[in-house]
Amino acid sequence: MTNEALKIKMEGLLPGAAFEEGTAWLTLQTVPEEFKAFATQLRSDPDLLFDYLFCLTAVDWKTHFTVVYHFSSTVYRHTLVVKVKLDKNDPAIDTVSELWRTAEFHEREAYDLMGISFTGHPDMRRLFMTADHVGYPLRKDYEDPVNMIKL
Amino acid sequence: MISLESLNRALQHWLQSTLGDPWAYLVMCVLVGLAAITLFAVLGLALVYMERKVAALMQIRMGPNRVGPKGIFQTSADTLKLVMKEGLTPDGADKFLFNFAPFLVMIAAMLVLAPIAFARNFQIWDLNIGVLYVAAVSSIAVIGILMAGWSSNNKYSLLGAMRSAAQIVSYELSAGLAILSIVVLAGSLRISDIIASQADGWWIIKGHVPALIAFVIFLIAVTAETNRAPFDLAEAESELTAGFHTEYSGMKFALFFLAEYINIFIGCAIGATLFFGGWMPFHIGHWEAFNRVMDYIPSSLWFLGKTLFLIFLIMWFRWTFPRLRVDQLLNLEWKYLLPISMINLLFITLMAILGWHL
Amino acid sequence: MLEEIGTNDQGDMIINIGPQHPSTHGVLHLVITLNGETVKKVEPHLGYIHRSIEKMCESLNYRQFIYVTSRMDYLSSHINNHACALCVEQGLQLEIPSRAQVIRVLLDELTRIASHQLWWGALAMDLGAFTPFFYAFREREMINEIMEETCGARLTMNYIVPGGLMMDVHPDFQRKVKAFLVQFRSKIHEYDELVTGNVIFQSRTKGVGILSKEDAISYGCTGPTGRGSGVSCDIRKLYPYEIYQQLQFDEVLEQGGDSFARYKVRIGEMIQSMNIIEQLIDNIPEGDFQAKTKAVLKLPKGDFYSRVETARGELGVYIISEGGTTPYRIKFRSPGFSNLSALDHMSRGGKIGDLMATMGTLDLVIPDIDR
Amino acid sequence: MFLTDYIKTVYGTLGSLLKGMRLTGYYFTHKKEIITQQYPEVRPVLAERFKGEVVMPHNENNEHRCTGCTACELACPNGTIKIVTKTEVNAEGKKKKAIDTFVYRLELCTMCNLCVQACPSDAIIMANNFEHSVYDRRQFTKVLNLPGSKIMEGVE
Repeated sequence: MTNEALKIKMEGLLPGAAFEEGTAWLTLQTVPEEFKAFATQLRSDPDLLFDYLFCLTAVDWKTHFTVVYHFSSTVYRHTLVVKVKLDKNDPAIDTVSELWRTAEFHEREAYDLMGISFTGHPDMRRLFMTADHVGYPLRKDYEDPVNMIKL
Repeated sequence: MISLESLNRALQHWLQSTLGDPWAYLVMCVLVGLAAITLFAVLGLALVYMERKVAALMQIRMGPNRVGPKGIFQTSADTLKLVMKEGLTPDGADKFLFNFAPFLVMIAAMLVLAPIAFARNFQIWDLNIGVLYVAAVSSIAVIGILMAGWSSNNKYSLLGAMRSAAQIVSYELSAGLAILSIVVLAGSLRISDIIASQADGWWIIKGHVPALIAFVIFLIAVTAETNRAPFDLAEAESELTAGFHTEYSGMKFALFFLAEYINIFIGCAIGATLFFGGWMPFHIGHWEAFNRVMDYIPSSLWFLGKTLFLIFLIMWFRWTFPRLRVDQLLNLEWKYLLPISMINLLFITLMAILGWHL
Repeated sequence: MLEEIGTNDQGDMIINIGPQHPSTHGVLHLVITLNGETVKKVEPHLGYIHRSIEKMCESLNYRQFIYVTSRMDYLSSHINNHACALCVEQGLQLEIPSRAQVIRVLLDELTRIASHQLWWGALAMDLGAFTPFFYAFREREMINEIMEETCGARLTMNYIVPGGLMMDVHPDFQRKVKAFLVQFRSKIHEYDELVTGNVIFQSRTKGVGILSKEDAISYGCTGPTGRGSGVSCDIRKLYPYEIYQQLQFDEVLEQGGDSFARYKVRIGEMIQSMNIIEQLIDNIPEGDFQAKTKAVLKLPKGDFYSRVETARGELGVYIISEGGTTPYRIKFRSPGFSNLSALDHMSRGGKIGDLMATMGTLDLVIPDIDR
Repeated sequence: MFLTDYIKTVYGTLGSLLKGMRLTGYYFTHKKEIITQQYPEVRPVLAERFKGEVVMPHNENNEHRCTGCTACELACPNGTIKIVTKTEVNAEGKKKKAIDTFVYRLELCTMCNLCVQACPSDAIIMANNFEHSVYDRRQFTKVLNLPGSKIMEGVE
């Protein structure tokens, strides 16, 4: 599916979505409440079949967080980027680990480094840091005077 | 001509004439013990050096070449290092068993030395069930390995020990059957008789294809019984770090290491005795002239040469093959080696009855 | 993890494999639950070599951050650098001289061969055969020497800069690469004799660590791991970058999904990489090796994503720029991370030895996973 | 048939194993294939581009080419280089900036070559020396300009 066709399809699926302009891949923004149902559709809709989640990451925008999902389909070879805006103080979103198994690790990574909690994740623990670590290293306001060397 | 046999006889004679019967006997015992220990030490060093050189050459490397000419003192230097290391005993270990296990393995290896004929009439104890004795005593070593694995209080060690037990117990069978096939041909369990029966040609040649099959099975079984690659599951370093001797260090580790090489030597010596005639020179039927020429080479050299050749084969295996998995190891024994060696034994018995062998 | 040592309530043994273990190749820590010899569960504990490269890159400018990525997947460091440079060039909309493109691809493929050679030796070592390691390193050394001559380093090359290459190739480059091809083609039969054809090796890898096609996609397995399960996921074919579009090569696919299939994919890839090199080595175009760039690079505001095929699979570089000289956020989608997540699924029900074979054929590089 | 399959398996197994043994046996008997380099006795031949450490070449008059522009310091990702400048009065009485010390911390250096690339006057180059081990880590902090050295004539 081309980006245009994908965009029309997406407008049908998610009427409130905002699209970003000037990106190579169709990029849309949504809210966490609508995301889970939307993701399920992406995975199962026979015209879409986004079966390959190749990147999942989170960005700290100081005022809020976004979780960025890069979906691709191994059948149709189209790509979609979904950005979900999360609250600064309580960043939480539904897990997609049962739809894409790879999300299990990627979500743990995002939890560990960004502090985003994925509700419904089977094993929400820190992945890289020790269990008693305080703070989330990839956040912009993270300070660690011992391990971070400022040049 | 100076040979081990004449030296031995001269020494015995001199002792008897100077000390009298019981004392001479006692001194002889002490001397034999000392000789055995010296042999162990020298063999251990030499075989480790040989292993390292063989491995290096197969791996397009040079191997040890810094300590002494061509690195021949490398293993001595390593031993020195091991002696000086602290022998740690883990906190949760069963102290007595943990410290006793390496000695048990070593004692078992030493006991098997008794019936081996190193040269013509040069044997510690030529007992009438020599081969049976070897098969029986060599399995004591597995108790030591089990002890080491259990008492270390380490799960890697335990897994290694369990693997080792399963492996040695099952490979005992095909090794026994392979030995038995030669016993059937020779008609005796006494080692000197078996060697004497090969005066007109070794069993590997006289016994045709069945003897060859028995030899291959014996070699595989010996490799497995000595825990060598490709059957080194008990210490499989990529799976169990070091298996049953994970927790050992210093001299106790060295004893395990030494025992492994002594076991290889003994296994190969038995193989050489059964299939290649031990110290018996290469004789062909009734070619008297040829046989006489062969007799000029000392019998001890014949024995050593054959044993080293077999050891080399086992080393060659180690540096070529990947390791088997534990279930494949048992499959190999129970589905392939055991049935083949049983049928093979049947053939050999038939051959012995009908007198088809040369 | 002291509380996890011991046995669980079902009486299963729990063993820590790693972080110091001969076959975890680095500092991977696996907590495995064993029932006898049978693996019931594998749980990776990561982070022993986590340096937070993503955070480091946020304070480095677009020229500087490339060198850090060499330290991610150190066996295909050149390809990592390539991915980063591609992402920056995408943002700057730079046109790369064709000479630079060809040389980049050539070195990519050499790196891929070197990485697969090391993997081959290490896999054999995991399975208990020591000798192949040395044979693999003999040919790998030739690649390393080529790299040393051209890039000045053997492992962490840092040869790529945004806009092209840091310097031109060494005059001896073509001759040496050709010599390597001749040597490697004459020695590749040893790989078959010593390992591929060996019965013990085959029985250790066939039917071991099976990953179905659906699972491979779901777990995001790429590279030889994905292709061993029949997933067509070669970025060089699907989303060609640089000059891969014009090259003749096959995507090596195996349907087995077991360790042996993954093994065969990698062996096939080495041959395909040699084909690519052979097509290019005599056709390096003349010209500049570097495009003209500004002294200070500034990416426009926006998101940039580049994907390349490293020796382990798909490497994604995701740069979010706020228009400054440093990335606002950078994310490396590393292939090993996704491949590792499938390890638990693949090794359940196998023996400990199978776990080693599976881990070996996943070709894990721990800094790539931990980043 | 079962029996023929069985025999075939045994035969094939032995064949494949012997193939491997032939290869290792070949290398065992061919000493010329050995690739070991006897390192301390036989020095490795390093490529001229090999990045071992950053050095500042001086000519026979103890002159270097560094103007103290700090381009390398800015280019370095790790803060390896620290340049301390001083003001010098030259023969014509003009004040001029020059380097006092060029501090190079080898333990931080990743040999990325960015400083050499950044240098406008080719004052620093990568040297081939790779044997960096010392007993005291303070020795890793090096001053690259020799004592009493001056900037070369004509380098701006």
